[in-house]
Amino acid sequence: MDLTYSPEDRAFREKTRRWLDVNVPKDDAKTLDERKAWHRRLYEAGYVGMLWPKAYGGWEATPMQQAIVQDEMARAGAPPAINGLGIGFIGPTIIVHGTDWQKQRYLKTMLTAEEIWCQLYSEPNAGSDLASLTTRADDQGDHFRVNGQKIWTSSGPIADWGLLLARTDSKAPKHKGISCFLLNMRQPGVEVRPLKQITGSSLFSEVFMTDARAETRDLVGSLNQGWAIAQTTLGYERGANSLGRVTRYAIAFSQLVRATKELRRGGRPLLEDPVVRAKLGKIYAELEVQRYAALRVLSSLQKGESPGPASSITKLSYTEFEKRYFELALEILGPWGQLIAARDEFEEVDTSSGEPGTWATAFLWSRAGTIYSGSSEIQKNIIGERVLGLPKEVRADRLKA
Amino acid sequence: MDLTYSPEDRAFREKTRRWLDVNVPKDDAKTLDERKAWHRRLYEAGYVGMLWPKAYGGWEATPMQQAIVQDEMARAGAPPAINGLGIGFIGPTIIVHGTDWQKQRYLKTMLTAEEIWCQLYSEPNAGSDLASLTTRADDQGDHFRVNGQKIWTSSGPIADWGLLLARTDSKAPKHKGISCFLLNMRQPGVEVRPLKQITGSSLFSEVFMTDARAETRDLVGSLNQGWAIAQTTLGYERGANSLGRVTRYAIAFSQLVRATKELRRGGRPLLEDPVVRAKLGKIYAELEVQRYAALRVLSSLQKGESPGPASSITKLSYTEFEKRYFELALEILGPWGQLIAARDEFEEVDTSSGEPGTWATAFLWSRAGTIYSGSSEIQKNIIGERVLGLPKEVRADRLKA
Amino acid sequence: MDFAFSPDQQLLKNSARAFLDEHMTPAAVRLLWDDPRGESEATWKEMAQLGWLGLSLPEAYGGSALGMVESAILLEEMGRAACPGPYFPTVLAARAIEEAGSDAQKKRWLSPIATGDARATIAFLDADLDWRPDAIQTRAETTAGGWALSGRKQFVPWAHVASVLLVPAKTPDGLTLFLVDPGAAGLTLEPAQMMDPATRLASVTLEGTPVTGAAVLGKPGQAGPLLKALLSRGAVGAAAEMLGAARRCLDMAVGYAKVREQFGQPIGSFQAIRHKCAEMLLEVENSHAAVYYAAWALDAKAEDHDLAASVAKAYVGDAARRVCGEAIQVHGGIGFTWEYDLHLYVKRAKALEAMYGDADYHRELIVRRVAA
Amino acid sequence: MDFAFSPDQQLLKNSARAFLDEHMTPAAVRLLWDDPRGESEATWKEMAQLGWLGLSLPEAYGGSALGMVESAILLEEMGRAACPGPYFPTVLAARAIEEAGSDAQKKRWLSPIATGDARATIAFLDADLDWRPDAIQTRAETTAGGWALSGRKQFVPWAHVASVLLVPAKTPDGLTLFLVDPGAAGLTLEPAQMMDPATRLASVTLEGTPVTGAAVLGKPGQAGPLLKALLSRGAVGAAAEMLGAARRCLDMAVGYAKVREQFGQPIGSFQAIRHKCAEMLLEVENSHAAVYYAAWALDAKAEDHDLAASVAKAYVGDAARRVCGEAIQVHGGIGFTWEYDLHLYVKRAKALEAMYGDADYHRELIVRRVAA
Repeated sequence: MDLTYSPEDRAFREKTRRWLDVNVPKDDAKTLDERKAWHRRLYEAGYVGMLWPKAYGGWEATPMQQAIVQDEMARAGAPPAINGLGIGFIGPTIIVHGTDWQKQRYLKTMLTAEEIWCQLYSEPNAGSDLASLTTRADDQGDHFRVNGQKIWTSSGPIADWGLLLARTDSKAPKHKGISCFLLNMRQPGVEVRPLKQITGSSLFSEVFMTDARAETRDLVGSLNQGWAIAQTTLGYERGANSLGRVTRYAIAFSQLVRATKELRRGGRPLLEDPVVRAKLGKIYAELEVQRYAALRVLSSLQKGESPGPASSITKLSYTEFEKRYFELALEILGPWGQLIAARDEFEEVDTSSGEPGTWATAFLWSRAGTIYSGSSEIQKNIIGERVLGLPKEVRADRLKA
Repeated sequence: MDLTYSPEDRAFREKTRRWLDVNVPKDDAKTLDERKAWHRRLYEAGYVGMLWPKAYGGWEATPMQQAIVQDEMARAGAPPAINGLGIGFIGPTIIVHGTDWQKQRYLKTMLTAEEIWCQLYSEPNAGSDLASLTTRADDQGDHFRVNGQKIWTSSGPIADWGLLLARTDSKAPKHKGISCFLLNMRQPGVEVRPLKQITGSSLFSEVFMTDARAETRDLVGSLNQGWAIAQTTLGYERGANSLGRVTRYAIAFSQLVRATKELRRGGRPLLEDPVVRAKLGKIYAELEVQRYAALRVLSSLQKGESPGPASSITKLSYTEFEKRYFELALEILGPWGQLIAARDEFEEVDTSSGEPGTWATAFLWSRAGTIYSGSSEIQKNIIGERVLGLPKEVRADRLKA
Repeated sequence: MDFAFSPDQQLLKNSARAFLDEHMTPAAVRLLWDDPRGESEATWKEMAQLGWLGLSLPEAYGGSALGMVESAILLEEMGRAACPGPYFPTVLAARAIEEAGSDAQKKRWLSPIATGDARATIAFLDADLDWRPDAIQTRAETTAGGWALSGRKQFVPWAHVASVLLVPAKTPDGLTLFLVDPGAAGLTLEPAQMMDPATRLASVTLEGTPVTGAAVLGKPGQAGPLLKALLSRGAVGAAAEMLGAARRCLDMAVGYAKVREQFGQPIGSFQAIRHKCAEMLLEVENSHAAVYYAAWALDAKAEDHDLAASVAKAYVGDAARRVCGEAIQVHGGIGFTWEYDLHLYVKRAKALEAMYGDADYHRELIVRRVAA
Repeated sequence: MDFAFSPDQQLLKNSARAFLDEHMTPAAVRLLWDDPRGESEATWKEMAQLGWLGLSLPEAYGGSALGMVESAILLEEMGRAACPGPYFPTVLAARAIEEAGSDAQKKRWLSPIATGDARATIAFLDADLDWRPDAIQTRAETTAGGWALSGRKQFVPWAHVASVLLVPAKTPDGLTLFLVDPGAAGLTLEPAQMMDPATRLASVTLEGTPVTGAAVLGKPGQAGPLLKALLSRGAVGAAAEMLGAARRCLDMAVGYAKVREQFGQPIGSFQAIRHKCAEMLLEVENSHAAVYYAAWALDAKAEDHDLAASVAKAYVGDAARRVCGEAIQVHGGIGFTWEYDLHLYVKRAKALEAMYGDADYHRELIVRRVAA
């Protein structure tokens, strides 16, 4: 084992840092146009689509380089690229499972953020049990007629296209009647309603489809093979943001330490209180372990190994850590940690999603991680079954099937 | 609500305390004869069989009085009565379900500890799933022939009689082919082997039955009704030891505080270390809550209410607390807490079972509570289903049944 | 010994539940969240008519002279409803006036409080994060007409609607409690916007704020023990509210786990969820024991009443945090939406964790008492 | 960057596993538990032949000059076997001699250690529970022939079999490290009987124990930084052993959960058990990352090597505790019996939690480094 960064990676990091120094917008990119412009600058610099094949407009960089970019962007407080789900997940799905026509039509505009993409998977009654989804796509010859409701859609209001899972055979067993489509979001049959979270902001939307139209040429893979597509692509590019995430945690930790120097109790800064120190030490130890674990995953990705179901361990690990982290932070900060609007004397902190906020919003946001993209319970099921090889659960839907 | 002890209870406590002052043996009762003699003194003073009907030799005292006795015995460091399972559980079972002959024959000698009783329930392959037990009792006309193995039997080596659950109908559904017997332990077909625990002592035994004999007159209740008997009597007299248990925890806490005064770090007693203080405060808060909860259960028992499945909350609560307690104690004491044999300069502490030992044995023993008498997992199942009314688990044995 | 509520207590609980179920629906709470003042004058007056505001005040001032157990019953129900408003700060301040006030002060404030015509609050927190009365740095200097107060109070509950502020300050005689008019000269309120919109706190800056000699509550220099007693009471009250909020979260989680189906069965039939719910119930039941033991101990002036108050605040703070957090997890995504009501109770409990001394503060108090 | 073991490292791991599987079976461990000396001379010699004792020593003294990563690999496997013996104390002491010793001292001790003819240990702990070198109270006073040592060392690992004790003591020049013959005058060993019978500790009382001037290791007054470095190394070694013990507990729990049936299905198919096992795996995998990052950082003299050592000890101590504890719970009653082997590993991990600074100690070190 050797955890030294290679000279190439160190040089790449230097180069990236210098580029960001010069290029990160002084004022946060706020409007959609500004965000698209920033995305395009990132793309042109080689920092978007890094793992994509050059044939499709990508850069064929290494996972380590990609992680370095995310890390440096977190350090620099750079706004993220705008089309994250598209670049990280939907594009690769099209590359692997799409037709030549689909690749021609969609990939380039996705990379350049000319078109924004969202994912249309979860439904009100199909969360953990995604395969029980009921949105229907009925074959009309030249197109499919789509009816149903999706939920937890990121970037809904700005999305031009969506990757849709819908039922195309209602008589087949639940995993076998689902197909995967590329759906035009800019059509009368598609309505997007922002969904407000307990943080007060709306990062997600509900999407209502009423006689919406999915073209036959926009079917991805074969009819009724959508579940397999959704399964194989989950996990693609996992680990890319691992270093950046830890860096964001570390930035928040510095802010926490600063706060414990400013706030006082018993005539001295909180930082001198051994009980506070014990909590800070616990947070930092866990934070560092997240970093080591991220390096471990990255080094395995570098060698072309696929983390497979072990990526459930990573996801479980950092999301549960994040909950403990911000709980402890709020414990340390007392009512100061519960301010939801800034006060002059007390610093703000970003949520782990990168959204600017306060400790209170970061705390509230930390509750989302163990729910989205497969809850902690689902991750533990996967780890138990697919990593540890424990026998399958006895489950009602399996008895029926 | 009024948590004042009644004048009668206060007077009873005073009287009990005075009696114990005079009567508690100076040297720990060690031999079986000494322990039986002590039990008999307790009985004659009215401190054993307190809730039993007078008709069967009991005292018809109140649950509060019984709890006061246990509490004062813990305070005085008095050895416990010897026939605990008999008095607390098996006797009451006989009183409720037994025949007149059984009551005549067994109850008095049980109260006086002339005969010691044990419980023959768990088996190597029937732990949490007790109803899957395979020990057989085959009807031979005037008696039943018993073959099988039991495990986790307390008082095995000194027991004269055992309350046995055995299968009497192997074709019936698993809960419906079990009967309950009183089994003579002093017969050639019964072999008791002490089972050493990770604490190094042997509070439990394995019991092997090879063509052992259970008389037909010793069948409790009707044939094949044993499961119902075992279920209805579980929980009888729960709460009796609640105050005594908390008092034992509190005595250990005083010893812990004393240790933190004697051991030093950074030039000062551990007790002055705020991190140690935070742990002590956490332990003591939980310990007090155990006391309040015990009073709550007792006050309900006083009114003749049955705790029913809510007693699972009590059991889960104190056993999980005990684990946290001794983990924190060992954390505070460092290597001193891991001494398994006394050293002059460092005080011993009893385990929660009352067995004399060290912090290390108390720590190890604390791991037993969440396993015996229905593991924490089983208690949570019971609470979920019978207290909260959550839907039943989907379970393999239910599908077969 | 009886740990159960008396018939009267049960009646109070039932009527509080009924009133709040009707008047403090989640929709009503949300309206107050968005309200600049944050409380409902109509509800306040109705609470007065129900006798809640005078619940523990002497009968001479229109009160019912009931105890902390009854207060805790009300507060638990208010927590269960995430009811916004200055109820608890007001009755706690009233307690201070009753304990230490002159006849004139009592007449001036207790009757209007009982009738719902006045609101009051205590400005405990002064140094950044230190609830110990000893830590108070705000000063009062004698002037020709009385005193001049200077300092900065943090996170004062509902100061913006209070008719009178109780402000402890250091004087040459020691810590002294003053009745201060929020409109007095040199006094500035700055509202803090908190995660829980039902929690209205403000910083209060005093720059030579003048008060008369009659504004001293009790004897100069004697405020320390009174503040400690009020903090114990505050701790139990906050614990009672957290208990109510946590039980509401538990009830919602259990209710949801019964009906929400995934993989062809209700999620409550999965051990991951049912065991979580069982652990939550355990914490809620233990919290119940802690809150009402402490409330009783205060009423009975039991030897361990301050200890019990600290135990309740420390235990229930931790327990409510876990219960509310797990309730979100049991609900999954829906529990993370603004539209669903769960966060009303989650945020209410979280806000109270930090008030009247957090768990760490009370654990230290516990150790001082039991390991001297 | 490569976090995986090199082929040589993997080979070392495999051969260690094979050797310990054969020679350090649970039955063999139990024999040593009951042995008054507590270790096997034959195994010790075999370890020497395998090159384990000289693993990180310079080649000049018969060593292989490998790093902490390789040591951690061996120690993890020893933890996995709950292998009793003075291996780690000896190589840690050898490290001290290598770092600070004179040529004569190195010749005297390093070669015999590499060949298995000598054992050594360091007496870190002096004041009751304080691992900081600054806390050492044992004194050394100059005498005609050299020095006289007085004080009491606590919980010294394997002192009863050591050929030489490394004893830090205060001198007028500052903290100084001495090589002390366990048979020296005025030196008394008192064995402590620990929960983990594979952990042999003793208190060492020094009453004017005479040593010559040649017994000073390094320069007088310079022992502080060396001891700190040794503690970092000790922390990583202990973390590696705990990792091994924890992984063994996890493996046993998972294995048991696959075959043990209750209610007609393997208990591993119940979420209560499978989720516990998943959490245990998470902690074990994170512990792996923590141990080997820290070991690598020591070898690479990375800027954060002391920090990483503290992170590893703090994190793995907590993780191993949870993993081992939950392994008992997964097993139920059988896991609580002496006959079943689980407690070998549970007790080994528990013993190491307290050594070379516990989690609290290392968390404080972390904060000193990152929040100065």
